[in-house]
Amino acid sequence: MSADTLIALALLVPALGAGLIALTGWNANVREGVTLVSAMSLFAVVLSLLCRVLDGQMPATGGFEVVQGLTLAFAVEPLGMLFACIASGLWIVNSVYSIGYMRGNKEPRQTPFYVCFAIAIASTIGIAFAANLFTLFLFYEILTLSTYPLVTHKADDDAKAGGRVYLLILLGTSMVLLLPAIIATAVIAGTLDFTFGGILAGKTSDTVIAILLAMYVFGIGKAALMPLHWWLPAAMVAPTPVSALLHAVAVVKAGVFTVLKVIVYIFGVEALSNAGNATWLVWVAGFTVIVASLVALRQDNLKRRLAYSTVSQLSYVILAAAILTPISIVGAAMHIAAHAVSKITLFFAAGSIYTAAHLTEISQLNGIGRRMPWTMVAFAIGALSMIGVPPTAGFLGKWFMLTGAMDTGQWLPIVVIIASTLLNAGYFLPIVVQAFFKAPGKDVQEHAKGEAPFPIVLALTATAIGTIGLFLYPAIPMALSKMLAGI
Amino acid sequence: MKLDVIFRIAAKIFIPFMLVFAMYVQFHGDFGPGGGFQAGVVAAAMVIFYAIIFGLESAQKIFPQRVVELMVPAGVGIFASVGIAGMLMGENYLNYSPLGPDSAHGQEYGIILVEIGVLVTVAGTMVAIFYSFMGRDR
Amino acid sequence: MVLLTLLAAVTLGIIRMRNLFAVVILGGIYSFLMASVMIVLDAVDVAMTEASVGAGISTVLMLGTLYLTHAWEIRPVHRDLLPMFVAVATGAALVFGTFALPPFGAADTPVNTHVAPYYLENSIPDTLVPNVVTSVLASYRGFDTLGETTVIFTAGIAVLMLLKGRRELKPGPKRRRLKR
Amino acid sequence: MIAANLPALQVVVPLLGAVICAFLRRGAVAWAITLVVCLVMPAIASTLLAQVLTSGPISYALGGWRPPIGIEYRVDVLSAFILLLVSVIAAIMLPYAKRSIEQEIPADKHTWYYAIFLLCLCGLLGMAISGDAFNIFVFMEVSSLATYALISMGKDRRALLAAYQYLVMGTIGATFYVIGVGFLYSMTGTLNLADMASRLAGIENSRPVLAALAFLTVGISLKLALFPLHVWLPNAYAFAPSVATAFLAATATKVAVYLLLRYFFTVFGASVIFAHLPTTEVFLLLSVAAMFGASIVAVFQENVKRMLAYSSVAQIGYITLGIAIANQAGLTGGIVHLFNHALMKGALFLAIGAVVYQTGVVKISDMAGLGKRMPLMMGAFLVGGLSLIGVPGTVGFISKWYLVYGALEQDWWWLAILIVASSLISVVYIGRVVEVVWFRQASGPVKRATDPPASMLLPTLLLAAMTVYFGIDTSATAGVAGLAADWLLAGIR
Amino acid sequence: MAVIHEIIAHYNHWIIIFLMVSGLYIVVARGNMIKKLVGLGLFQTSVYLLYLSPGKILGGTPPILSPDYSVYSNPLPHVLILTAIVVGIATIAVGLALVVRIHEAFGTIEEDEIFAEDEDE
Repeated sequence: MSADTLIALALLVPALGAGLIALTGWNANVREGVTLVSAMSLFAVVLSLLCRVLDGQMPATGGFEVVQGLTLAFAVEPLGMLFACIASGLWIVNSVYSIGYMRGNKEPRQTPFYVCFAIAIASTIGIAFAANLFTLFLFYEILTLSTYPLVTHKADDDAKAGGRVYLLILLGTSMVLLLPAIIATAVIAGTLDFTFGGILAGKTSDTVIAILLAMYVFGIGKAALMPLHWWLPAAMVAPTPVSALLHAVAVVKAGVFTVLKVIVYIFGVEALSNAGNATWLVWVAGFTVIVASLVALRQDNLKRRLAYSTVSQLSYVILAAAILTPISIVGAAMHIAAHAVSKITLFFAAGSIYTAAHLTEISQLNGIGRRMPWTMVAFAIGALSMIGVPPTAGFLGKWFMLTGAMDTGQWLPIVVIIASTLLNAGYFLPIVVQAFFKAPGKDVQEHAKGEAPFPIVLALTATAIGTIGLFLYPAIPMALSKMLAGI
Repeated sequence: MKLDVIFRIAAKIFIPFMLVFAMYVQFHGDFGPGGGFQAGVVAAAMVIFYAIIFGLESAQKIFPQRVVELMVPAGVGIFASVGIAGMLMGENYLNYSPLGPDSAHGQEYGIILVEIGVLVTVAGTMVAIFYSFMGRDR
Repeated sequence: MVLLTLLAAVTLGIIRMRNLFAVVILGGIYSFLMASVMIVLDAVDVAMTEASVGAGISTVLMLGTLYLTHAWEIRPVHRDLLPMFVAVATGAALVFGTFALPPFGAADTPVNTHVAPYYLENSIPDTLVPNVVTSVLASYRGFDTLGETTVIFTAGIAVLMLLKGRRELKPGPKRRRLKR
Repeated sequence: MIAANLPALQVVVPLLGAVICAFLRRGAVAWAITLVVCLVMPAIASTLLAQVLTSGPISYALGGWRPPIGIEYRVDVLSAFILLLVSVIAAIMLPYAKRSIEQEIPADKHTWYYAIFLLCLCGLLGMAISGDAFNIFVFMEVSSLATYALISMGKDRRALLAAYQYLVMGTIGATFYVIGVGFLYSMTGTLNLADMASRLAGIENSRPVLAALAFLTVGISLKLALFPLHVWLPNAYAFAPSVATAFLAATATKVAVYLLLRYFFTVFGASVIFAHLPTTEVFLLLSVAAMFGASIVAVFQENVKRMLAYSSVAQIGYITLGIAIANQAGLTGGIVHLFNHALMKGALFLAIGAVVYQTGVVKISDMAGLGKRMPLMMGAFLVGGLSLIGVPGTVGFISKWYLVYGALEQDWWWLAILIVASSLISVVYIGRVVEVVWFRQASGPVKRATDPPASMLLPTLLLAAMTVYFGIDTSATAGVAGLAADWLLAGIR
Repeated sequence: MAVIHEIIAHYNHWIIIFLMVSGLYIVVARGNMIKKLVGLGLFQTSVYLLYLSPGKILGGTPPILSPDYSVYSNPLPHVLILTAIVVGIATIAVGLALVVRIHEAFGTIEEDEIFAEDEDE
């Protein structure tokens, strides 16, 4: 099959899936069957693209010009490939999980849920394969809008409130900062295509570059850089599979992915590091990492703690990118992958606890490890990966970041990474400890009857294994990341 | 509305004159002041005069509502179709030249026809408006 | 000039009066004066129309309306600055513009030298109509007249649509009368 | 022979249609006639546009009297674009009109209503195609009177009030226009716009001409509801019958904008307008004020039609902003937004009209649960709303792209930010409706509501579809708009 | 002195402008709908003079051609104003019809009262 058709398929499969799901809504089994099938076929398509990319090709489609200098085009480059693999792979797992979760909690309005989910995946693929900023922006907005119904799934007042914050911050930042930044880029550079080494390099003054960089990193609200992070905790009202989608599969990943892409392909690592006006970004990212961790430390609601940990983990990626050395870029890319698998494991675990025992607060979890061994073991693995302990995926990303920072002798990132690692340990390990080594509290004794439904356990086991597997066999993501960094 | 005899007599004498005057204004418009519009107003004034003195009903017996209502579009119809006629004869819209033996006469006839159109619409509209105001119960 | 002064006086009267009958009658008088001014300006057709329409039809309609509504205007209770501002601003703009216009009555102004002469010279040969106003109205600018007739048509239909048939709207609820 | 007279036919056909309708008695027949006319219009308009694009502007001498002696019809890229816009919208609205008029207008007045509708169309087209200052005034009055009538037939008694207020303000506007034309006439002695432009050369800055400019601008701005001269608009749109609202919102103000462009760029010449006068500053100020002021007011509206009306005022702000930016991109944005806004507002108002038709509900709070009951109509509404917000993939984004691009080309960063920021407010008021419509349980009349019959469904969906389609493939819209912009800017030396 | 001379010279302009402005003033300032329409009428009518006066040629005669005259006033403004008058009366008629309906619907033709009423609603 030609590259065009493959890319087109990658976009169409989930889109068509959404349509079919909507049509088959009358029968739950058929509907979820369709979901799984489309998820798997998408993964297949992505894999076949992956082979080509690993062969060093760069599959791309012809563009369709919307307006003068504004084309709708797709091209598969390493980072996008990595992102697509993560998204499509996790979609399968997440679908399995959702089936268990949605049925287990007898959620209403399941059909719209699956439809929007599929659309969100489609737009994620669109983001991953976008060949220029406009295409990326288009799918970025579609992603925001298609996840809004998911966030407000419960449709009660909290959900609506959360949804408002979600929509206003994401749309707001993207409209007020990102869009002008894009248009300004078009005005200055005359093009919007992602080209290695950047398109703004040498086109304008350093101050303008600095302004643009700020508009980009803050305009991409999905990256949840402080102070624009609070849509993420607000979105915690959503059901757990959605949280997984937001935190691991699509949304926040799309954010950091975009930041990474902008830095690599619009500004150009070289240009930025020479101009040297990205240092403030290191500070902001570092600040976010530390503060978010501190906040996480003080959350008793499990999902909220996870949310803040996400905020800090995302800023790792931006931090790594801001170090502006090829090796740290590799670290950033690796961390996207690592964080995806481990964070989804954690959320699956949290959701599993909620489904099986209806417990949401950490203080209630004493001794739950005995009742739900699979879940908590998986949780432990995810936690370790978050902290960055081998043999888990989290270690790789941090390692490359550190080496990158060492090479350039930037002390700040080093301090930040070490400090935050301690903090991570500080807010994850206690949960594991109390889950396994404390006597079951009364909540657990009353509610926790046993493991969650099978699909849930299956899903979180898979991701937990993935977390370790990624550490043991990092070949493919490494290859992609290195291509990205150009080493 | 009851008014005494003198008025009625006066009206009976006046109204024909108004009609004549209207016609004069209409067709003398080419040579002296006046034209379709003014004529239409005078004609309408005649009807209004009649209606005020002899009452709305009797006025509507002579100039029925429906007829008046049809006059309103009729005039515009005449005007517009005169234009179409010119167009059908291969000239631009509203060019009357082909309507007559030579261009100048064509123009003259065209003007007369058009003025009639104006007369019809104006008279009709004015009377119709007056009727609707009068017909409105307080 | 005298006429113009009279006009001004009448206008003042209209502004001051609050008996609407008087206002309407003054309006009629105004139109008659205006018509005579127009005769002075050689605009006989216009004068004729203004007399028949302004003094005739519109007065009748106004009276008819008064007959259907009531004839006293309450004292305006609010907004005095805005109208003054609007009026003054407009007046200023007019003064600004008007006073630089070509002198009154001159024959060599663009108005009297550019298009008009053509009509005066060619009305007879083109259309055999000595009354140039008529020929311009019906032929040279015939389309304007078609449009004008259409306006009448539109107004006729509009009024018919508004006033024909029974009233379907009942008067509003008890409302608080403002002091007269 | 037909081909040669297309410009005249463009205006005369609806006129004759109105005459026929006025003769008729059965509403259905009148509707059929109107439908035929409205289907012919786009054909003529598109042919004209094609001719203009291939062989340059068309000049048509009415009555065969060469301009400036006679009246000239002049079709250039811009006017052809406007003609097409108006006639297409009318054609789309008409199938929809039948049922909603049957419901909202007493049966014995249908024929007249259609006649008035055609007259309004005739007036708008006449304004757009005429090349003669006074002729434009006459047709402006035709369309205005028709508009007053269209509005006054609303069910709510406040429709009468709205019509009256519009009549007063509209007439003031028209009279201002006449004054302006009067000044120009007494300085140039001609009424033909092209001739006027050439004879104005050298006296652009004389006092009467400047006064004329002032009066024309104010007069036309009244018609196009430029903030703060918009006070007539919200009530008029809120209480008029649904079809009238949709049609006027989509077309009437647009033609007025066209007039403004016409006078600014082709009669006075951009150099006069923008070089010596504070036009740019004034229009920037008013446009931004409209974008924010009106949008914020819209947020607090309970009546959804009113809300959309205020958002129209804000959107007009975008259009005039394009005029103020006055470079290729900005002007293109303004002109293309004429079309785009017509599409989205048409869709929005038609969707609401359907809601009114099915449930009689106009309050946002009463619309709870409609999302389930009338999925298609609310879908169309959503698309329109997203386009108002300017989400990429809808026409709204295209307009905004050009406007911001133009602003940045002028190095007006602040303006770029303002443009995008103002669109956030529309997120708020559209979001309000969305939340009520989808996240609340249906109650009252909404419970039994369903999507309307096809004759109302299809036009709405068509507009919604166009809103998306022309957001992706802009070769037609933005292409022509770009040409028009080039042609207008050719005046700047 | 010069000022006075100026004023005298432009006497008719002053009057015309006064007429227009006062008409406009009535429209904007007054709450009574009929009065507003009267004002509208004044406003429009006074504009006619703005057109007619430039067309007047001193010593000219009405533009009805005949052998015994040579100088005629400009016919074009007359035509325009004829049209304008017609448009004016049409507008007034529609306005009055609206006023009648408003009076039936609201029981008053005073804007102030109607607005006061709408606030109650």
